[in-house]
Amino acid sequence: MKLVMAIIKPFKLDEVRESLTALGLQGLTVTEVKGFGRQKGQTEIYRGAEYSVSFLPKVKVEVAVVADQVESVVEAIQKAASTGRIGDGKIFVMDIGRAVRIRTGETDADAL
Amino acid sequence: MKLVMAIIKPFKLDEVRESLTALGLQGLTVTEVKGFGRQKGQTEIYRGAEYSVSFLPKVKVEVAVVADQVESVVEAIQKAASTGRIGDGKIFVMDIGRAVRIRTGETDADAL
Amino acid sequence: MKLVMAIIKPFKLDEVRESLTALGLQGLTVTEVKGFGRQKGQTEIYRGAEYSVSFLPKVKVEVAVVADQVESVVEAIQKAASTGRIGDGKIFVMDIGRAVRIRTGETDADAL
Amino acid sequence: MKRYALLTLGLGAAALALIDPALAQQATDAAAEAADAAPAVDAAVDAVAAGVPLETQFIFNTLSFFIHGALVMWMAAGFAMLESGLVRSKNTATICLKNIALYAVAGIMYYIIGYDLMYQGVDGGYIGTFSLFWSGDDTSFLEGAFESGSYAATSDWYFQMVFVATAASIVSGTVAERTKAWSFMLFTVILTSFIYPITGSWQWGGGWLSEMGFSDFAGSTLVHSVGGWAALAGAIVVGARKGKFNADGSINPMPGSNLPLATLGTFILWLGWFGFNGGSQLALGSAADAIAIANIYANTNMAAAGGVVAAMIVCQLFYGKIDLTMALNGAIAGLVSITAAPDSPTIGQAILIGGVGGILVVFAVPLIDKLKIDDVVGAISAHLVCGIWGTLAVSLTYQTEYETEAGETIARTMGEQFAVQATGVVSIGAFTLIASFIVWFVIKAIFGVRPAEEDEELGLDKVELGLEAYPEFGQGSQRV
Amino acid sequence: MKRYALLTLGLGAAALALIDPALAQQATDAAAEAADAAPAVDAAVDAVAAGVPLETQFIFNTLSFFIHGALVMWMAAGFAMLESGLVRSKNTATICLKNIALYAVAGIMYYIIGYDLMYQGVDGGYIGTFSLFWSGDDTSFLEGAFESGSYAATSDWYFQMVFVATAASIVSGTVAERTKAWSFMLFTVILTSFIYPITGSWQWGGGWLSEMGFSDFAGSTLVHSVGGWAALAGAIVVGARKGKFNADGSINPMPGSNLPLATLGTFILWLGWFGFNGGSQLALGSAADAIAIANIYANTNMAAAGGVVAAMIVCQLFYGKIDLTMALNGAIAGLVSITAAPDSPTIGQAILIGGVGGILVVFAVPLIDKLKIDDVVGAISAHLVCGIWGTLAVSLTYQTEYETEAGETIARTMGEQFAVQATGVVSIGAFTLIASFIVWFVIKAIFGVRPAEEDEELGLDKVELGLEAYPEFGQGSQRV
Amino acid sequence: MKRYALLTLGLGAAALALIDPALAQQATDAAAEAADAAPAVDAAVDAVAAGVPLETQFIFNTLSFFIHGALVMWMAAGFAMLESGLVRSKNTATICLKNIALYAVAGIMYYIIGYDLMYQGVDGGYIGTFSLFWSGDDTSFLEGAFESGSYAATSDWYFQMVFVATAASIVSGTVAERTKAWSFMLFTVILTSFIYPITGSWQWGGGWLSEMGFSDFAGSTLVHSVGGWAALAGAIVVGARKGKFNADGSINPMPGSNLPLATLGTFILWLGWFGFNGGSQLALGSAADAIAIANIYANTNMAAAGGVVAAMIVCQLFYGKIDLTMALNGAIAGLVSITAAPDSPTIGQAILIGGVGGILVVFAVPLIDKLKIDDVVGAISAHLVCGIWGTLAVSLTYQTEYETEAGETIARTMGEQFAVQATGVVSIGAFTLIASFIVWFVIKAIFGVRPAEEDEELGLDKVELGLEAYPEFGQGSQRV
Ligand SMILES: Nc1ncnc2c1ncn2[C@@H]1O[C@H](COP(=O)(O)OP(=O)(O)O)[C@@H](O)[C@H]1O
Ligand SMILES: Nc1ncnc2c1ncn2[C@@H]1O[C@H](COP(=O)(O)OP(=O)(O)O)[C@@H](O)[C@H]1O
Ligand SMILES: Nc1ncnc2c1ncn2[C@@H]1O[C@H](COP(=O)(O)OP(=O)(O)O)[C@@H](O)[C@H]1O
Repeated sequence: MKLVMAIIKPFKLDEVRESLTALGLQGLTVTEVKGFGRQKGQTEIYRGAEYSVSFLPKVKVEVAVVADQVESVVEAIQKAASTGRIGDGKIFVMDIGRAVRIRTGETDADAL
Repeated sequence: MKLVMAIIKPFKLDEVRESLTALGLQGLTVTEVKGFGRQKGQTEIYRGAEYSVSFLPKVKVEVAVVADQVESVVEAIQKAASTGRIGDGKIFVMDIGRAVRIRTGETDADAL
Repeated sequence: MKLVMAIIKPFKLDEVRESLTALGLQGLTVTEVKGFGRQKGQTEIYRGAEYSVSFLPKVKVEVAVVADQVESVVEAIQKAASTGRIGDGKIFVMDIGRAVRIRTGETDADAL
Repeated sequence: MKRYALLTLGLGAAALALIDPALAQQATDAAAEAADAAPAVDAAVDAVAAGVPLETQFIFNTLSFFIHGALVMWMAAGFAMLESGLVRSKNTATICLKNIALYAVAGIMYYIIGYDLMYQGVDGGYIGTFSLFWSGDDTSFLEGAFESGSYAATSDWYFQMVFVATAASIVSGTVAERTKAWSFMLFTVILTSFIYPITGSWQWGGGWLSEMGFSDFAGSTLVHSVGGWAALAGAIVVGARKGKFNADGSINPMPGSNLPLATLGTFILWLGWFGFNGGSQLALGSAADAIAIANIYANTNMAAAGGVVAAMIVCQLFYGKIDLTMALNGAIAGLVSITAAPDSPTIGQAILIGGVGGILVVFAVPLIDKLKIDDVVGAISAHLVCGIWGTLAVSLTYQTEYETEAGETIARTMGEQFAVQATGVVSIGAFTLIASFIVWFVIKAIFGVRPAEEDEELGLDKVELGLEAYPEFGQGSQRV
Repeated sequence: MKRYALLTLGLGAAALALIDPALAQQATDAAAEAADAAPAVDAAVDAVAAGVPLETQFIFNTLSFFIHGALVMWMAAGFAMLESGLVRSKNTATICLKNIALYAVAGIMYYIIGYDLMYQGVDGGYIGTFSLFWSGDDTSFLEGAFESGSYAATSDWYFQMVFVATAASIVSGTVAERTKAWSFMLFTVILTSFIYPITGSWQWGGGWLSEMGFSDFAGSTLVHSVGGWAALAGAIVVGARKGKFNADGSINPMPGSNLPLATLGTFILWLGWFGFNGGSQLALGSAADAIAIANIYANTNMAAAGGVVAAMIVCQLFYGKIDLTMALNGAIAGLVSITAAPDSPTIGQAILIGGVGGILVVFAVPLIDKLKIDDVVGAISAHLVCGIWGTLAVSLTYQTEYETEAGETIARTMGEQFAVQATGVVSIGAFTLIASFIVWFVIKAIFGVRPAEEDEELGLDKVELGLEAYPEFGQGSQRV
Repeated sequence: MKRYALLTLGLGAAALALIDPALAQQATDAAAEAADAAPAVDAAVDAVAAGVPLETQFIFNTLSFFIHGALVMWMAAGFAMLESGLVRSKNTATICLKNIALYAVAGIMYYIIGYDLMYQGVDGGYIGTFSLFWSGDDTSFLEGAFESGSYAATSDWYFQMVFVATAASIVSGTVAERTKAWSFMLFTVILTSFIYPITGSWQWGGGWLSEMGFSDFAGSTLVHSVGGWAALAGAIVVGARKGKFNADGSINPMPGSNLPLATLGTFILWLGWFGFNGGSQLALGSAADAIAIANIYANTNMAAAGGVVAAMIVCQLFYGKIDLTMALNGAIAGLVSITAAPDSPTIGQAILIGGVGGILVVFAVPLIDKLKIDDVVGAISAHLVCGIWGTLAVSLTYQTEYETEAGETIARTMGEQFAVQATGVVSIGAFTLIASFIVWFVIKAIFGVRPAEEDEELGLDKVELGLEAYPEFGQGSQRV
């Protein structure tokens, strides 16, 4: 199994979720994060003093999938999350050694 | 070493923590997340308009353990976090290549 | 590629970020977390009742790097985040099987 | 009656004259001087007999204006908090800004042009005088020439000025979260300089509606419906918030981000409304005024209470849960409903009038949603719908009088009054709606009314103000 | 004294009669007419001599009621904010709803039944008249028949009505976070229709306690303790919040989620309390009243100040830190403590009375925790404990008078007054506690008072209202 | 004039004497008694003729003090909310505590020592009487001996007491987020016991400045600048917040954590300011007073409106965005600017005076930043800078009078008035700044003023109060 972790723009979350459920995935977990990257925050003025915002709000989507779905999942996320503008984010894929569904104790592919 | 990552119901956090400390674990890290899964949020009515809540509040617990503790840790979490009702969450186990305690620079098992 | 995940004290974030950009890294992702560990929260009194705070605010920094940078990145984080006092946090290193830049579709090292 | 005393004195002097002419002359002089003094004594005693000396009346009347006016000013804070609580957090700072700015602008425009347009020389007509920079004149009062009912000129101006801000506040809530700040301010300028004063002149300025026998004590129509119509026009011209209505016609609720603030705002409005309705008695110089204001306070309160309870019960029955935001809207609905006649109903009637308002608002909110009109805070439902209801309901508890050709003064029947009330509702509604449409369209054509789609997504706070309302509490969670 | 003038005039007429009977007749007629006019002149002059014409008095008295009543209404917002700030965020919207709803319901019930039960025909007894739908009658005033101390009927009703809401607000804070909304509303109905009016009739209605010489100026006992006893019964019957008390007997604090709101609520209460205590002078028609109210404002303020400072110092000494929530409770404690006699102490005494209240509250809060009574906002400590203290402390600065068999009027000694005050505290306490227990039990038996355990875990906002107070600020962090 | 009637009566009696000595004696006695009664009748009629009976005046004056004083008390809540909204969330509870505590302490110290130091026996000098525990005396009024302008002693005390708290509130905002709570309280004690009362005595106590012809109606200088100078001294002695100024001289903004609260605070201050300026008329017993207060309300409002609009426009022009916090500061700036002479300008002038204040504050905030003075809420810019502007601007609309050696009373020229105003600004500024510096230094030397660096990092709420203002909303995000 693999954990696909994607950092995306917050307003793309709904599209990403829909594209994943379209693939038949049943679950995912979302975290609110802040990202630092090539995309620079605007220079803002607060009470007459300029400052640049270095961290921008992003959303992290984590979804565990069986290995042979990885390809299509990554593709789906990339398509759904892309705006073509800087700051669209990243997808990382990692190994999961084991998965358990807490409710039933089912493991691995059955747990997802 | 392994990273055990569990997505659980928020109100189970205390029980999970206690079951882990009972195993002698000294640390863990908790993140507030939102989960999408088989458990569906209720249909709510806000100002006369129906809508369904798709994301539910969950808590992510991450705990790094030496490989031979994984079994008992997963079991302990599963037991403590289970209510038997849908939405209890998942446990994923991943590999950690290296661990460092920032304060001392100790590494791997000593770092935990 | 590797994912370096560091749990640090919140007020060290700026120093850590600076030390990483000094190494030439272009991006990282930050999450607000709560940590449980050897560092005990103070015993507080709220409305005349004592209680101990078991979870302390921490920040999780995740940065994906090519494998041969891991060494220097871990070192940089450890140096920047250290206060020498208990609760400074941990660094974990994990494998990333694949990385994609959403905007361009570039993969792996190019995606970072 | 003092005159008799003087008469007697004169007679005494006459008696003296029979005895000693010289003495008599002195006595007569004294009596003459006493007679000179008589008018003042007279007036004084008259005043005391009439209960309240004229200058005391003047102070009471003025006091009522400034204290009640301050309470109405406080409603601006109420709208600000209610709206802050009901928008999403990414637009909270902007709505705060709009609310404080509109209150400021409304006052300035009303000073520059609005007041005279509304109150000077309307004479049964359709508009007052176009003259710049209002100024009051209290010289006669400073010289001691009081009449019953007089008050400091500025106290009245102040009281009327805070009312115009209320109308503008209503608009800001409806078009929140998607309207450019400066475009909104521009609309506020026109609303408070022209639209509100013109319709206001028809009734409170002594224009044609007031001659016709229309009755709107504190402004269910003149303030609340006017605000509501202007808001409706705005909502239509500006369009719905991105994402509010799904392609399939279903509604995507966007929950308010801070309900305790919305609750606070409602309580502030409730308190301020005592000033709004109580002060509209326009006098406190007699027991009758004091009694009227006491009744107004009680009725205002109980109509709001009726609105809350009715809205809660209807919510429970129809939706199975009690929506706090509906209960809050119920309070406002009750208040708006009683505003057209807070002095005439009994307490029981006031509860019912407010209660009907509370029911109306619970059904109006989803109805307006269904019309694909996006009213962020429910202002159209609470202020327009209940403003209409309250204005029509006047006919149930109060009928104006008119003079027949024979010179008799007789009261209208309920039906006649209803017809007059309806005339007021329709005429003011039509004028305000059309005028507002035109103004919104012109602003849209020239300056635009909406930020770019991505800017709306980001939130107006970031885009127009360059800051966040709650920068430390995380962002983005509203999207999940 | 005017009578002497008329007498002299009569004498003058008599003198005339000696000279010319006809003239004398005229003069006598005039004198008679003058005599007819005399009562009016007399009354007028008496009034002026007594300082304030009767109608002016009427306006002042009425004004005091409606302005001060509005300030007390504002306390409802204060309780709403204080409680919103001190509950956990998952129950915040519910507590907002309860607060606005209880204010509405209290007014309606007091109109339907409470007021007459409290004020009509108590005559030294234990209860007033059971009659539906209060209505006031101002006809005599509209006809100009004023007496010293008269005021618009509704103004008094309005003022008393806002008081009853205060008692209900106290209960909502104690039983927050775990009581079903409709069950709580039901208790409020009974409290405001029966319990509060009955005990109120004993003193303010002119019942047996007032005859006995009990003194409770603005309601340390009649309002605050009554609320506190009802809250205590509720806390016991409803039980503690899940998780508040650990199995080992230790306490698990559940910090309030929004302390600036709690602070705001306290400030609102502080402001409103000027109305609560000041208006309880029940008149503003004479200099003596104005002086009394001025003293009341100052003492009320300084008692609160004493409460804050004392609570802060005790916190620092005993806990090493200054707990903001205790300082806020200290302010309320000071206010409750002074409420039974805000007019009689000097400013220095007021600071001390309030200061003792501030100390009491700091110790009462953990004590009540130790009794395993879960009082979410500390209302029992602030309103009940300090209500008792304030009522007893009356005996230090004020003693009522009584008539001896010999017909002499003499003041009670401090000891006698203390005994009477204690009687009032105990009798009202016993009645309220028992009645409240019964009512809570019956509600529990028939409808239940608590949501299911998992629902309580989820938070009442989700379960009973179907929404969140702060939907965008994340959830769940309160659990870590 | 009544005297003539009595004279006539006497003459009538004289006539009688010619006829029957016995009757005459009776008549004379009656006349004498009538004459005894005369002063009362006289006074009464004088009073009625003068418009407002003396006791009615007394009530009005007292009412104005206690109602307006309550509004000023409410400003304490405004400062608390404004500051709560503009600090970072980790210091929010502490600023709440400071605000409620300083209000309490200010009142207590003003009672113990401040009032007499400010108002007793200044006689053109530099300081009043050092005597402990103020107490008022209303005996003569209770005996019915009123004069024009009299009021209950405590009502005045109450009104002055709430003013001193305002000055202290200003300081808390500037030195927020980094000053130990108890050290701040200590400074407050000295400020309210000595510094404010001493400079206050120079003008309002009838000291040397008032003799010189200085004019500061409601305290642009006496309250706001004094607070501002004390804040400036504090900001310098305490130093900037860690991280506010970068090593390279650039500024690191620390956005306020809760802007709706800051907005609410501003609205509260705006409302309270009607009490601040309106009550400073110090009387409501005549039509002239009522007119003055009405003008004050309107001008106060419009100056604030001018401040908001001016600040918004300047922000838009210079920064391209409309900073909400600047608009809020603009309102305060307008209010402070008009405070020195809210009664004399026309509405148009008031808008301009406030507007200049609004512009000043937008430029002063970054300027003070550039001076490396860390003023968390912009209090120095709003209260000190605009306080100076407002005080100097008095000379444009109002000139005091003085008596020439020849005994003529003539008004100062604008230039002369400006010089006097400048003298007041400088002398009070110098005294307050120096005194404050000394006090802050002494406190720093003895107790320290700052928490340890790591404690500041953690936030004062955790360290000094042991709690969090928003414990459930996550922490740490403010750092990213
Ligand atoms: N090396 C990295 N490790 C972890 N997260 C990263 C890394 N680089 C970028 N990110 C995340 O991806 C987001 C987008 O990256 P950015 O460089 O701004 O634009 P782009 O994705 O278009 O290259 C960042 O805000 C950050 O959250
Ligand atoms: N494939 C997945 N990847 C990541 N997280 C998941 C996945 N499936 C479920 N989750 C997480 O687990 C939670 C519970 O899953 P759900 O399907 O609702 O119930 P259950 O755990 O009983 O099967 C979800 O809310 C989500 O946070
Ligand atoms: N086994 C673990 N797994 C995951 N996170 C851990 C683990 N142990 C500690 N942490 C995280 O590291 C933080 C610091 O750990 P702690 O034991 O307090 O001090 P130190 O880092 O100095 O050993 C904790 O608050 C927690 O967030």
